[in-house]
Amino acid sequence: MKRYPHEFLKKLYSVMLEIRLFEEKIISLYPDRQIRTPVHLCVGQEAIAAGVCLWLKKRDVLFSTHRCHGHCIAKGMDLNSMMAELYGRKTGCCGGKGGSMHLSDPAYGIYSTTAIVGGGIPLAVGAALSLKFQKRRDIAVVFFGDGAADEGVFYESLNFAALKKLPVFFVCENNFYATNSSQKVRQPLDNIFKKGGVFGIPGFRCDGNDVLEVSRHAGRCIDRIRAGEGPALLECRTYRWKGHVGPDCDAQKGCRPAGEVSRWIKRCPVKKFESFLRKRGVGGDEMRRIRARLSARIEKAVVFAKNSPWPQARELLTDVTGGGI
Amino acid sequence: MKRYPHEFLKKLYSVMLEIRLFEEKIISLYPDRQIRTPVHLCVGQEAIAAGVCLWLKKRDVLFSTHRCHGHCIAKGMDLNSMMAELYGRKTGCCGGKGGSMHLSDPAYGIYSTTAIVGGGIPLAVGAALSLKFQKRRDIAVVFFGDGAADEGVFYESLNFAALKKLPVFFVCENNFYATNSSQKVRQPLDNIFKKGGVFGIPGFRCDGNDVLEVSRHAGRCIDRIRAGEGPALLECRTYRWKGHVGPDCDAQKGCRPAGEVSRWIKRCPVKKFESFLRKRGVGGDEMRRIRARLSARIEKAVVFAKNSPWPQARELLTDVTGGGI
Amino acid sequence: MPWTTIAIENHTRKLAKDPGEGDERLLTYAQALREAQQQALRRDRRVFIAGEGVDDPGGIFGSTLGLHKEFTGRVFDIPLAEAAVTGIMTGAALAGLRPVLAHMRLDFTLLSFDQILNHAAKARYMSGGRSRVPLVIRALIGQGWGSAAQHSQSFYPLFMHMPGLKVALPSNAYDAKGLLLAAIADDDPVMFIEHRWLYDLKSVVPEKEYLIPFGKGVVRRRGADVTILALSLMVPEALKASEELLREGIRAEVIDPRTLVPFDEGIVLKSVAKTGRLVIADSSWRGGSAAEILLGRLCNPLRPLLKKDAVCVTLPDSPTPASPFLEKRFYKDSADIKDAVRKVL
Amino acid sequence: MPWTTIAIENHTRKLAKDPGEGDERLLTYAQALREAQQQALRRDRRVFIAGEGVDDPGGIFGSTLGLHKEFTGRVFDIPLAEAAVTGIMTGAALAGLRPVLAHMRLDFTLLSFDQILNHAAKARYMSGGRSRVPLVIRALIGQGWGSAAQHSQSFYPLFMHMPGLKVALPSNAYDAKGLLLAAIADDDPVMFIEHRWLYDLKSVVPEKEYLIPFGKGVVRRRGADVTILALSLMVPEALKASEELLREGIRAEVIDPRTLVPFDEGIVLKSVAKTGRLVIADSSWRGGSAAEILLGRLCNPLRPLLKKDAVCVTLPDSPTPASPFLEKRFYKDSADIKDAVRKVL
Ligand SMILES: Cc1ncc(C[n+]2csc(CCOP(=O)(O)OP(=O)(O)O)c2C)c(N)n1
Ligand SMILES: Cc1ncc(C[n+]2csc(CCOP(=O)(O)OP(=O)(O)O)c2C)c(N)n1
Ligand SMILES: [Mg+2]
Ligand SMILES: [Mg+2]
Repeated sequence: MKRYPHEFLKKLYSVMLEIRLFEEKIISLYPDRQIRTPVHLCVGQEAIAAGVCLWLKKRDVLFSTHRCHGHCIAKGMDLNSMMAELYGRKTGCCGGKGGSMHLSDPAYGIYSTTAIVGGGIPLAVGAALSLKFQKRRDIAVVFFGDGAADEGVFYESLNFAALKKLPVFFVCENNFYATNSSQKVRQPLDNIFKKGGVFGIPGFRCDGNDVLEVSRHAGRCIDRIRAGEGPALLECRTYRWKGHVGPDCDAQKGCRPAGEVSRWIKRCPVKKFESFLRKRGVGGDEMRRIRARLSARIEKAVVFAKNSPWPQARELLTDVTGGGI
Repeated sequence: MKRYPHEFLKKLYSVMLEIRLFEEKIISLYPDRQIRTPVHLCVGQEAIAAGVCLWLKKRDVLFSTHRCHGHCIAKGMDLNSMMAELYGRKTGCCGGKGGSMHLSDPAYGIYSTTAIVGGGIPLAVGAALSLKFQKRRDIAVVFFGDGAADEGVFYESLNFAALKKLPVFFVCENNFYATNSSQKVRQPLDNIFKKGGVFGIPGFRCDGNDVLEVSRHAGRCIDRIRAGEGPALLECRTYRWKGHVGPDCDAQKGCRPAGEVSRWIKRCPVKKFESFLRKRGVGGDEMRRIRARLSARIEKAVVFAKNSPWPQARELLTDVTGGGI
Repeated sequence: MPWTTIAIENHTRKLAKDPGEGDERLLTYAQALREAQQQALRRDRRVFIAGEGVDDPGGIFGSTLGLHKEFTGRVFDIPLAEAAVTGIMTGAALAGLRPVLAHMRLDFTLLSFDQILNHAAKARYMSGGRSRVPLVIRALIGQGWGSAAQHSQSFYPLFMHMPGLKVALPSNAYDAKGLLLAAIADDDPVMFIEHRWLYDLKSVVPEKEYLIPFGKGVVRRRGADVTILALSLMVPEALKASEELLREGIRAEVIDPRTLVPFDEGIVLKSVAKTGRLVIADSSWRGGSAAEILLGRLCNPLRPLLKKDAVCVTLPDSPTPASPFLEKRFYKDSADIKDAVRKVL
Repeated sequence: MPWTTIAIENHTRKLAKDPGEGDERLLTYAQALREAQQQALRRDRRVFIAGEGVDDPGGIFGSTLGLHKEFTGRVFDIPLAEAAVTGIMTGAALAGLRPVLAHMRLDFTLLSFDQILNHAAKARYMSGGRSRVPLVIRALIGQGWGSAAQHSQSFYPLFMHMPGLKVALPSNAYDAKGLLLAAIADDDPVMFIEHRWLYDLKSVVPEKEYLIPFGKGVVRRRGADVTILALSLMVPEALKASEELLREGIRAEVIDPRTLVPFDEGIVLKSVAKTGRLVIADSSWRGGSAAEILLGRLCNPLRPLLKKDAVCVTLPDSPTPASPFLEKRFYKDSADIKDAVRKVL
C-alpha cells in the first residue's frame, strides 16, 4: 500500500470538492436567472482537474475549454472573480466580457479560454514554444474533450509539439460525448491516448474518476515534460453528469442510454476518494471542516459577485484593440 | 520469379513513359513562354501514378494535387485537352480556366483538382461517400504529397473514412520535400504510412520508384477497398528531379543537399523498369516503338494546343455560378 | 431532374403580403426548415443531411427533428471536423449528391473557410463549368444569454466576397422553406444563414413545395415615407418599428432582400425613388457590414434619390460581450430602427 | 519596452513626397521588409519569424533571406498546418513573444480563419483587456502567369470585418518597412498584406528604424481635379495613370491609406472636398470589395462633396482564370484607372 502524505491527500480532496461545490452552487442559483451565461458544468469530472493541476505552479500555463470552471479553480484562480464573471460584473476575471466559457486570468497562466472545440490545443503548444524560447522551466497544460480529438488542429498540434519537443501536456477528458454525439459515431476506434504515438508522443490512459490514478499519471508525465523530454498525452476516462450545457441532466430527453448516467454517478470521484480517505485516517470531521470552509468561500464569492457593479456602458468598446503605437 | 502477362507489363511501361515524355515535352517548350502557367513536374515520380491507376476504371474517381499531370495521364485523360489547358486555350480540359495545377475531366472521374495542400483529401472521401451512397462498386483514389500529411484535414479525413468504411484509397507520394522544406523539419517521425493506424486504416509503404512494387501494393489495397473493407493508405517513397515548380532543377541553388538529386536519378523508375522488361523479353525494338507512338501523340497534342483558339472574352464571367433556378 | 416540377413562387403575387396574414397553415421557422428538408429528401434520392446533432433529440433546435427516422442513413451525425467535413460534402456534391450540411453556429464555419472559398466556390469555374457543387451549408446565428464572442457572430458579409457562392438570409418561416428548397435545388454552393431568434416565429407556410428564386427581394410592408432595408432578424424588428411608427403617422416601407448574393438592387432603388429616405438595418459589425457593402454598391444610383443621408443600424465593432449589461447595449432592435428612421426624416 | 525609443514618422513631413525621390538610399520592397524584420529581431528578443520557406534559399522572395543565419533558432520553417500554426503563434504571443508568421500566398490564410477571427482577434476582448496578441501575419498576394484561382486571391476586404484585427496594405518599400516595424511593435494582431508585384519596386528607405502609425494615409501625389484612392498594387498603377493624365492636363491626387483597419477617412474627404471627384482603385473582387465597403462608409460625407458619381476600379466577380488571354482581362491597371478618371470628370 502506497503511502501518501496527509497534506497531499487533503489538498487533492479540497480542490476536487471545491470544484464540485462551485458547480453545485451554480446549479442552485441558475434558476434565479441572474447567471446569464451558458454554463457547461464539470460535475463528475472533477478528479481530472484536481489530479493534474496538483503538479502545476502558478507560473505554469493552462488552456481550457467551454467546460473550464474546474480547471480554473484547480489552477488557483480567485473564486470571487470567477463568480463575478458568471454574473457579468465589472469585477469578473474578464471584466464581464468573457462569461462562463471564457474564464481566464493571466496572473495564473490562463491567458485565454476558448469555446471553439480544439482551439485551445495549438494555443497551448504556442505558449509552450514561448516558455522554451524564454528558457523557462515552466510547462503548458491543455485540457480538451474527446470531441477535440476529432479536429485536425489536434493532430497538427501534436505534430508540431513533438517536432519541437515542447513542454506541453495534452490532457484529454474523455466523457464519451460531444454534446449529444457519442464518441462511437465520431471516431472509429476508442484510443485517444494513442493518437500521439505516430508523432512519437507517449500516451497514457487512466480512470478519470480516480483522483489518485490521475495524479499519479499526471505527475509522471509532468516530471518528464519538465525534464525537457517533450510532450505527453494523457486520456482520462470520465463522465459528465449534467447535460452538455445548463444545470439539468438531459438523460430523460433521450440524449443518452437509460441507466448510463446513474451507473456513472455510482462512480462519483468525490465519494470514491472520500471512502479512500476514511481508510487512510482522514476523519469525517476533518472532511466536514474542509467542506464548510469551501462552502463559506463560495458563498462569499456569490455575495461578492452580486454586490459588484456592472461594467460601464463605455466598456462595450474598450479592449477591442489597444490603440496601437 | 513471378510471371506477369506481357500486355500488363507493356501497359505499365507505356503509361509511365507517357508521363515522362509529356513532362519532358513541357520542359523543352517552357522556354518559349507560351505555356504560361506554373508547372509542377513529376519527373522521377511516374511509377506511382502508373502503378496505382493501372487498377482503376474510367468510372473510378481520382483527386490529385498541384502536381497532377501524371495522375491525369495515368487515369486516361485526353492529352490534347491537357496540353491545350496548359496553353490556356478554349479546348483545354477546363476551357483554359484551370491551368496546370487544376487539370480535371469529370468524364474520367477527375472532378476538381486542387492546389491547396491536403485539400483534395476530404474531397476524395466525400466522393467515396457518394459512391457508397449510390451503391456503386467504384472507388475514389487520392494522391497527395508528404506535405499534405502535415495538414489537419488529412487526419480528419482518415477518421471520417474509417468511421464510415468508405471506398477510398489514400496514396501518399513521399518525395521528402514540400517546396524546399524537408520532411525532417516538418514531421518528427518518418512514418506517413502508419498515420492511419490509429483510425484502423491499414497502411503500407513501398518503393515508389519501382512500378511493379507500387502496382503490387496498390492492387492489393484496391481489391480490399472494392470488396467493401474500407479505406487503405499507401506511402510510396520517391523523389522529384526538378525544382518544386518550373522546368529547372533547383539543387544548385542550395535547396537540397549536393548529390541527393543525382543519387535519385540513378534510381530512375523508367530506366529501372526498362532493364526489368529486357530481362522479361520485351525487346528494345518494342520499347522504341512504344516510345515513338507516345512521342507522336504528345507532339500532336502540342500542335492541337497551339492551333486551338483562345477562350472568348465573355467567358471570363461564365461558369462562376450556373444561374440557379 | 426531380426539381423541375416545383412551381417557382410568383414573385409579384407575394408583394405587400406579410407572411403571417390569412387563415392558412402556420408553421414556425424551425418547422418550415424541417419540412423543406423532408420534402427534398423525399423528392430527390441524392439529397442527404449531415451535421453535428442533426439526429439527436434536439434536432438542431427542431429543424431536423426525427428526420433520421424517416430517412435511414440519409440524416446523420458527423465528427467535429468542420474543415474536412465541408470538403467531404463538397466532394460528395462533385460526385453527384446534393448534401445539406448543418452548423449549430455560424462561428464554426470559420474552420472551413478554405473548403468553402478555395474549393466549393471555385470548383465550377476551375473546371471550366464541367463540375458542379450543389451543396447547402446551413448555419445559425446565435444571440443573447451571454453566448459571448464565439457563439454569436453574424459575419455573413464575409460570404458576400466569395465569387461562386450564393447567400440566403431567410427572415421568416415562409422564406425559410422556399429558399431552402431553392438552395437544395440549386447547382451551386449556397450559404444558408438562419437566425436562432427567428426559429420560433410563425408564418403562413403552404404545404406544397415551392421555390423562392434567389436575387428577388420582397416588400414586406408598403409605405411612402421611408425605406427600411432589413436583413435577417432585423426584418421582424423593422416590421415592429414600422407598426409603431405608423402610430406617429410615419409610413415606412420594409424591404427584405431574402438573398445577399445575388442581391436585388432594383427593389431597393424603386422604393427609395418613392420615399427618398433609406435606413439599412443589419446585424453585422459596422466595419465591412452588409450595410456598408450595399450602401457602397448603391451609392451612385441612390445619390439623386436620397433627400437625406442614409442611416445604417449595425452592431458596433467589437466582439460580443458576455455580460447582460453590455449585451443589451451591443444588440440593436426596433427602438434603434425607429431612431434611425427619425434621423432620416 | 524596447520599442518606445523609435521615432514615429512625422506624418505631415512625408505628405506629397513620393517615395523614390531624393538621393537617399534605395531599397526594394523585399529588402525593406527584410530590413524591418532584421531590425525587429535585433531590437527585441521576443520577436521571431516562422513560415514555410522563411529559411530556404528563396527566403520568401528575398524578404527573409539569410535572417536565419544571423538569428539562430528565431527564424524557422514550419509544417504545412496553417490552422494550428496560427494558433501556435497566437499562443506564443499570448505568452509573451512577438511572432511574425509569413505566408507565401494570402490564399492559404483561409485555413486559419478560425484562429484569426475566433481566437487572435478576440483574445484581448474576451479577457477584458488582460491578455494581448502581438502577432503579425504577413501574407503575399500573387498575380499572373496562370497562378489561377487558388494562388492569386486578394480578399483583404474579409479582414475589414474582424473587430480586434488591424490590417496594413503597404504599397512601397518605405511603407513596407515602417508599417512592418509598427505592426511588430503593436500589441494587437495585424494582417500585413503584401503584393508580389511590388516586391521588386524600389523607393527611398532610411536605414534607421521608423514606425508608420496605423490609420494615417498619405497623399502620394497632389492634384486638384480628381481624387484617386488606391490600395496596394493599385497605388503605383494610379501614380502611373496620374502621370499620363497630367499630359492631358488632368491633375489627379493620389491617396494611399496605407492601412485598411484603422482607416483614415479624413484624408479622403479632405481631398474630395477639393476635387469633387473620386475614383477608388482596389484589386479585390467587386462584390464586397474594399471599394464598396469604403464607399459605403463614406457615402454620407461624400454626398455634398461629389460633383460626379464615384467610380470603382475592381476585379470582376469571378475566380482568377489561368489562361493568359482571360487573365489579361481579369486584372486592372493604370489604363483602367485612366478610363475611370475620365468618367468622373
Ligand atoms: C469547432 C466547434 N465545433 C462545434 C462546437 C459546438 N460545441 C460546443 S461544445 C461541443 C462538444 C465538445 O465535446 P468535447 O470536446 O468532448 O467536450 P465536452 O463538452 O464533452 O467536455 C460542441 C460540439 C464548437 N464549440 N466548436
Ligand atoms: C495549404 C497550402 N499551404 C501551402 C501551399 C504552398 N505549396 C504549394 S505546393 C507545396 C508543397 C507541397 O508539398 P507536398 O505535399 O509534399 O507535394 P509535392 O510538391 O512534394 O509533390 C506548398 C507548400 C499550398 N498550396 N497550400
Ligand atoms: Mg466530451
Ligand atoms: Mg513532397
